[in-house]
Amino acid sequence: MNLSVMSNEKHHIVPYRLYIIILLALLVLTFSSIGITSIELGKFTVAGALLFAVIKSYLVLVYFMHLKYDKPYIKLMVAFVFAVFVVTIVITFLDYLYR
Amino acid sequence: MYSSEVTQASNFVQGVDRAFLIIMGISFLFLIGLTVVMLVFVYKYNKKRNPKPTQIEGSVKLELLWTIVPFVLTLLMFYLGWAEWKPMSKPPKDAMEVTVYGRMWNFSFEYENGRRTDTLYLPKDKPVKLNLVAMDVLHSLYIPAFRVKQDMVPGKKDNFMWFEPQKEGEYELFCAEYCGLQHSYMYTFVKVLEDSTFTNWLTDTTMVASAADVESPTATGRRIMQSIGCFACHSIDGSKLVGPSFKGIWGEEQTVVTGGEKRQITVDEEYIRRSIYDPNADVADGFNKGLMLSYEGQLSDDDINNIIEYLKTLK
Amino acid sequence: MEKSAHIEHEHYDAEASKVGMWLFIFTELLLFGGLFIIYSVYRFMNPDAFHLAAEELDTFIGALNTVLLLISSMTIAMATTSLQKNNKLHTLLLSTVTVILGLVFLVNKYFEWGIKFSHGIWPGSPHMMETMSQGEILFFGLYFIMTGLHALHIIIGLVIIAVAMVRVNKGTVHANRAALLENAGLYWHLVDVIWIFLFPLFYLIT
Amino acid sequence: MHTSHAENEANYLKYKGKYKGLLGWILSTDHKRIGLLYLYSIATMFSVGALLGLAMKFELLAPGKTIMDAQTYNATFTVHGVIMIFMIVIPGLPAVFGNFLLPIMLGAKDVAFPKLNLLSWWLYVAGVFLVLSALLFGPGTPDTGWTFYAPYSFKTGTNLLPAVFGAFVLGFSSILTGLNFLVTIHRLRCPGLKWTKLPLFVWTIYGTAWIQLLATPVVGITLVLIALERIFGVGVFDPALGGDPILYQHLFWIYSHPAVYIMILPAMGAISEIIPTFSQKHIFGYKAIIASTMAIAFVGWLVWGHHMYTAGMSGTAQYYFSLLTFIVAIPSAIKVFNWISTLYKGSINVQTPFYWAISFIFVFMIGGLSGLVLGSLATNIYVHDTAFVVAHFHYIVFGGTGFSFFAAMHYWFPKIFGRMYDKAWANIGWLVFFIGFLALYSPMFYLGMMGMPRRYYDYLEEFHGGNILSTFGSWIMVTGLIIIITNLVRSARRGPKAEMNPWHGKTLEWTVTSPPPLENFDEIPVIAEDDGPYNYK
Ligand code: HEA
Ligand code: HEA
Ligand code: HEC
Ligand code: CUA
Ligand SMILES: [Cu+2]
Repeated sequence: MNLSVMSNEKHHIVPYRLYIIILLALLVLTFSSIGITSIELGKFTVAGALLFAVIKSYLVLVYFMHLKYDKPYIKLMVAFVFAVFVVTIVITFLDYLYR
Repeated sequence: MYSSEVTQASNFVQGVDRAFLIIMGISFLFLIGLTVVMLVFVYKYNKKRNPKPTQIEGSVKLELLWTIVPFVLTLLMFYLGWAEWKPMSKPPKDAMEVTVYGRMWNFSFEYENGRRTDTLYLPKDKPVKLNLVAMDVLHSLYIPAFRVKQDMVPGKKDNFMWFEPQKEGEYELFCAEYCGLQHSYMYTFVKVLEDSTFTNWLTDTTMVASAADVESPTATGRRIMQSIGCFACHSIDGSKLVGPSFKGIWGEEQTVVTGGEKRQITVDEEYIRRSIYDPNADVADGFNKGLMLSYEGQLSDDDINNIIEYLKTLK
Repeated sequence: MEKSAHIEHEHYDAEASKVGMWLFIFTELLLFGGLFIIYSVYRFMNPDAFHLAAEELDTFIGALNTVLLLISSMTIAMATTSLQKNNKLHTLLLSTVTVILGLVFLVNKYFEWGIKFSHGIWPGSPHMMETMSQGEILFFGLYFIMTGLHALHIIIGLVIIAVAMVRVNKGTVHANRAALLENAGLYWHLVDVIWIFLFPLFYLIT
Repeated sequence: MHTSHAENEANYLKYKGKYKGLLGWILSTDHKRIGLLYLYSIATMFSVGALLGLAMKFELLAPGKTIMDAQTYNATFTVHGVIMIFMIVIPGLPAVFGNFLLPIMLGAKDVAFPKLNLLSWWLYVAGVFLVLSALLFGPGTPDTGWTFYAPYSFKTGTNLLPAVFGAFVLGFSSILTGLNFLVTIHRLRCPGLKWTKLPLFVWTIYGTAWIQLLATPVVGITLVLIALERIFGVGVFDPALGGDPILYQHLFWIYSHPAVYIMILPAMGAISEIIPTFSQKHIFGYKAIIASTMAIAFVGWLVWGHHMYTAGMSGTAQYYFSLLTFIVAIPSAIKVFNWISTLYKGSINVQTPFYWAISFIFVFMIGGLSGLVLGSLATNIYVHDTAFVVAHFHYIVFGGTGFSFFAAMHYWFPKIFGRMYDKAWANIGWLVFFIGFLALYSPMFYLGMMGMPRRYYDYLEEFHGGNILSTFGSWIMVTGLIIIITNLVRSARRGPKAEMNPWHGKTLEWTVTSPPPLENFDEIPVIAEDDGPYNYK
C-alpha cells in the first residue's frame, strides 16, 4: 500500500506570498509582546508573554513547518507531544504549588 | 510484620499494618487464585487431553468485569494507604520538638534546652516533632518499629516528621537514603522512656556538668566529639577510616596539601582549630578534600579547647 | 561486488524521512522541555530574584536576534518552495541568506555572552557567588545553559543546511527528492520555535 | 525487486557481502545481523552485571566484611545497576528481538533507516565503553547508585563523568532505535497488514518506542546538568546555590519510571506471542491487550512521583501520584487475565518457551502485586528504600523482563540460528533457575518488612538469616543460568537443523526459512482479509 503511494505523492507548493504574510504577523506579534511586557502587568506579564509565544509558535508550526498540508496523523502526533509536555509540567507543579 | 513485641511502638503502627495486611491479602488472593486457574488450564487443556483447541476471540463482558473489579479494588487500596498516611503530615501543635542534624555519617539530636546527643531519647505517649536538617547530602531518617521515614534534604525548609512513641524500649534508627561510603553505619537508637524518667534525663545537668567536666576537659571533649559524630570518620585506635586516625595526633609531623602544594606541619592547637573550622584549607595527605565540613557555628571555642585536651590524651 | 549492490538500494520514501525528522524534533522538544521545567520551577520559587536578574539582560539584542531568526525561518521555508519550482539558483540563494542570518545570530550571542563575562558573570564566577542571591545564580546558570544549548542547535542546523545546499548544488536534491532540504528546514524551524519561548522567558519577563 | 531467487537462498548468517568476517557483521546494516550484534553485546554485559550481583550477594552472606570493603560494595551496586538497567533491560528485547523480528513480522525487507540502525548499535557500544572507562581510569569507580541523586553525585570524589556521559550516549542509542521502529511500523507494513492485524509484539514495540523517544531526552538533559554542575559549578541542583535536590529526582524519574515500562512492554509482547502459539489458539481479547499496552505507555508517563513519597513532596502530589500508580496497575492486570484466558480450551503444547512464559506470569504477578504495596502511601513510607523495593524490582525486572527474554530466546532460537537446542537440558535449566530465583529474591521481601534498608554494605545480626538464604539462592540460580547458556551456545553451532515452523506459529516470521534469507521475503507478502497473526483453525 505504501509503495504505490510514496513516489508519486505531490507536495503542496506554498507560495512565497503566504510566507511573507506569516513573517509579518510574527514580527508584529514579537513587537507587541515586547510592548505588552514593558507595561507593568504584575502577575499577568508571564501569562501574556507566554500567550504571544504560543501563538507565534503555532504559526511557525502550521505554516513554516507545513503542518497545515500534512497528513492528519502527523498533526495528531505533534499535538500529542505538546500535550504530553504540558501535562508533565502541570504534574510537576502539583508538587511545587502546594508545598 | 516487624516483630510482634513492638507492634504498638508508635501511633502509626496499627494503621500502616492494617493497610499492609489488606493489600497483601488482596494480592495473595489474586496471586493464588490466578496461579491455580493457570495450572488447572495447563493441565486440563494439555495437548494430550485436548487435542483440538476451541477458538475464542474474546468477550467484552469479561473484559469489562476484569477492568472494573480491579479498578474498584485499587481505589480501595489507594484510599487505605492515603487515609493512614494523611495524619503523618499533620503534627499536633503541642508536640515536643527535637532538631535532628544528619551529616555524613551520623545523626545528632538537639533538644529544646540545647542538650545534644547521638541517641534519640524520647518520652512515652507524647507526640514529638523532629525537625530535620541535612548538613551535606540527602539522608533519610527511618525508624522501622514506628513505621516512619522522611528524607532529610539539604536546604529544604519545613522538613519534619512526627509520631508518638507508645511503648518503652530501644529501637533502631537507620539512615535509609544512600549517602556515601558509611551509609550502612549511619544508624543509632531511639530510647523511649517513661515520661518522668525522660524529664529527669533531659534536665539532668549533672550529666553535662558532671564532676568530670569541671575537673577534666578531656571527658567533655570526648563527649562532645561523641555526640557531634567525629568518630564516624576518625578512629582513636590508629585504624584508617574516612579521615586520619586521632591516635598520637598531638604534636605529630603531618604532610598536608595547602592549595595544591604539599608542606609539613606540626599538629598544634592552631592547626586543629583550623582543621575543624576550615577543613579544606589544609588537607591531610592521602585523604579526600570536601568530605569533612566546617563546624563553625556548631562548635564553640570552648568546645574546641575541650576537644584538643582530649586529643592530647590519645597517645 | 555485484551481490551487495542490491542491498544498498535506497528506496526513496519522502514521507518516512519526514516522519523520522518529526520524531527527532520531538526528542529535541523534550530535551529543552526538561530545561523549561527546571526554569519554571525555579522561577516559581524565586520570583523576585528572577525579576532582578532578567533586568541585566539586553532586550535589544534579544529582540534583534528574534527578528533575525524569524526572517531566516521564512527564507529557508521559501527555499523549499523554490526547489519545488525547480529553481536551483533561488534555492541556493535563499538558503545562503538563512545561513548568514544564523551566523549573525551567533555573532550577536558571542557579544552578548562577552558582555556578561566582562561583568564578571559566568557559571561559578566569584562575582556571582559573592554578590548575587541564590535565585540570581540559578537564573544565570539556566541562562547560560539554555541559550548555550540553543546556540549549539543553531550550529547543528547550519551544518545540516550546508549539507543540503551542497546536495542541491550537485543535483542529488531536487524537486522530486526534496526531503533533505525540507528536513533541514524543519530542523531550523524547531530552533526557531525554541527561541520563540526562550526570548520572552529570559529577556521580556522582568 | 530485482533480487534473484537463487541469490536469496543464502541465509543472512552465511551471506557474504562487501566485508568479510567480523567486519561483515559490525558494518552490516541488515536488521537481523544487528539484532544478533545486540544479542552478543547484551549477553556479554549481562555476564558482567550478573557477576557483580553475585559478588554483592557473597558480601552480604555475613555481617561485616566478607569479601570487599564498603567503597567497593557501593561501587559494585552502582555499576551493577547501571549495567543492568541502561545496557541490558532497556535495550534488551526491543534491540535484540525487535530488530530481528519487527521487519519480518511486518513483511518488510528491513527497518526504515538501516544505517541509522547500525549507528544505534555503535552508539550502544560507545556508551558501554564510556561507562566501563569509569572503572578503569580516574579516581575511583562511581559510587552513587544508578539513580545519581543530587547532591551526592557532585560531592563524590569518584569518577562520575564517564559514567554519566556513557548513560547519555546509551540513551541516544535508545532514542534512535525507537525512532527507527516507529517509522518502520508506520511506513513499512506489507499490503493488507492493518493496524488491527499487527502481532501484539509489534504493538508493544510501538508503545515502547514512543516512551523511548519522549522520555529519554529528559534524563539526557538531566545527566548533562549533573556533568555541567561537576565541571563548571553551574548551580542547578546544588542546595548551596539555591537548587532543589528534589527537582533532580522529579526529572530523573520522569524518565526512569516510564523506562520501567520500556523494559516490561516488549516482554509482555513476547509473552503475548508465545501463549497463543503454544495453546494453538487465538489470543483472548486482542484489542483489549492493545488498549492496555497503549494505556500502560501513556499512564505510565504520569506516575513518576511514586519513587519520591518520602522525599518531601507536597501532599497534593502524593495523593495524585499514589492514585495514578494504582490506576496504572489495571492494564497490567488486564493482560494477565487475557493471557490466562487464552489457555482456556486451548491445546497446550508444553515446551521450554511455554515453561518460561507461565513462570513469567507467576513472578510478574508477585513483582507487580508487591508494586501495589509500594504504590500505597502508608506502606511505602514503611518499606521505601528497603530490601522490599530491591525484591520488588528484581522480581519484576529480572522475573518479568528477564524471564520473558529467556522465553523469547527459546521461542525464536530455531528461527534465529536455524538450529534446535536440547529440550531436556533447557527444561532442567529452567527449573533450577526458577527455584534459585525464588530462593534468591523472596527473602528480600521479608528483610524489607523487617526494616533492612537497601544499599547497605553491612547489616545488623537480626537480618542474617534472610541474607544467608538469599545468597544460597543466588548460587542455585547461577547453576541454572550456566546450564541454560551452555545449552544455547552449544546448540547455536551444533544443534540439529530446525524446521521452518517448529511451534506452528501464525505470525509472518514463521513463513520464511530458518534462518531467514538475506532480505526476508522474495516477494513482499500480502495479508488476506480473513488472515491474521492469531488465526488458528
Ligand atoms: C520492569 C520494570 C518494572 C515494572 C513493570 C514495575 C511495575 C510497577 N511498579 Fe515498580 N520499580 C521498578 C521496576 C518496575 N516496576 C524498579 C527498577 C524500581 C526501583 C528503582 C530504584 O529505586 O532503584 C521500582 C520501584 C517502584 C516503586 C518505588 C519504591 C520505592 O522506592 O519506594 C513503586 C511505588 O509505587 C513501584 C510500583 C510499581 C507498580 C504499582 C507497578 C505496576 O505496573 C505493576 C502492575 C502489575 C500487577 C498489579 C500484577 C498483575 C495483576 C494481577 C495479578 C491482577 C490483580 C491486580 C489488581 C487487583 C490491581 N515500583
Ligand atoms: C535487569 C536488572 C537486574 C538483574 C538481572 C539483576 C540481577 C541480580 N542482582 Fe540486582 N539490581 C538491579 C538490577 C538487576 N539486578 C538494580 C537496578 C539495582 C539497584 C542498584 C542501585 O541501588 O543503584 C540492583 C541492586 C541489587 C542489590 C542491592 C544492593 C543493595 O541495595 O545493597 C543486590 C543485592 O544482593 C542485587 C543482586 C543481584 C543478583 C544476585 C542478581 C542475579 O540475579 C544475577 C544472576 C546471575 C548470576 C547468578 C550469574 C550468572 C552468570 C555467570 C556465572 C556468567 C556465565 C556467563 C557465560 C557463560 C556467558 N542487585
Ligand atoms: C564526614 C567525615 C568526617 C567527619 C564527620 C569529621 N571529619 Fe575530621 N576529617 C575528615 C577527613 C576526610 C579529613 C582529612 C582531610 C582534611 O584534612 O580535610 C579530616 C581531618 C581532620 C583533622 C586533621 C587531621 C590530620 O591528621 O591532619 C582534624 C583535627 C579533624 N578532622 C577533626 C575532626 C573533628 C574534631 C570532628 C568532629 C567535630 C571531625 N573531624 C569530623 C573527615 C571527617
Ligand atoms: Cu545518611 Cu545514608
Ligand atoms: Cu516507578
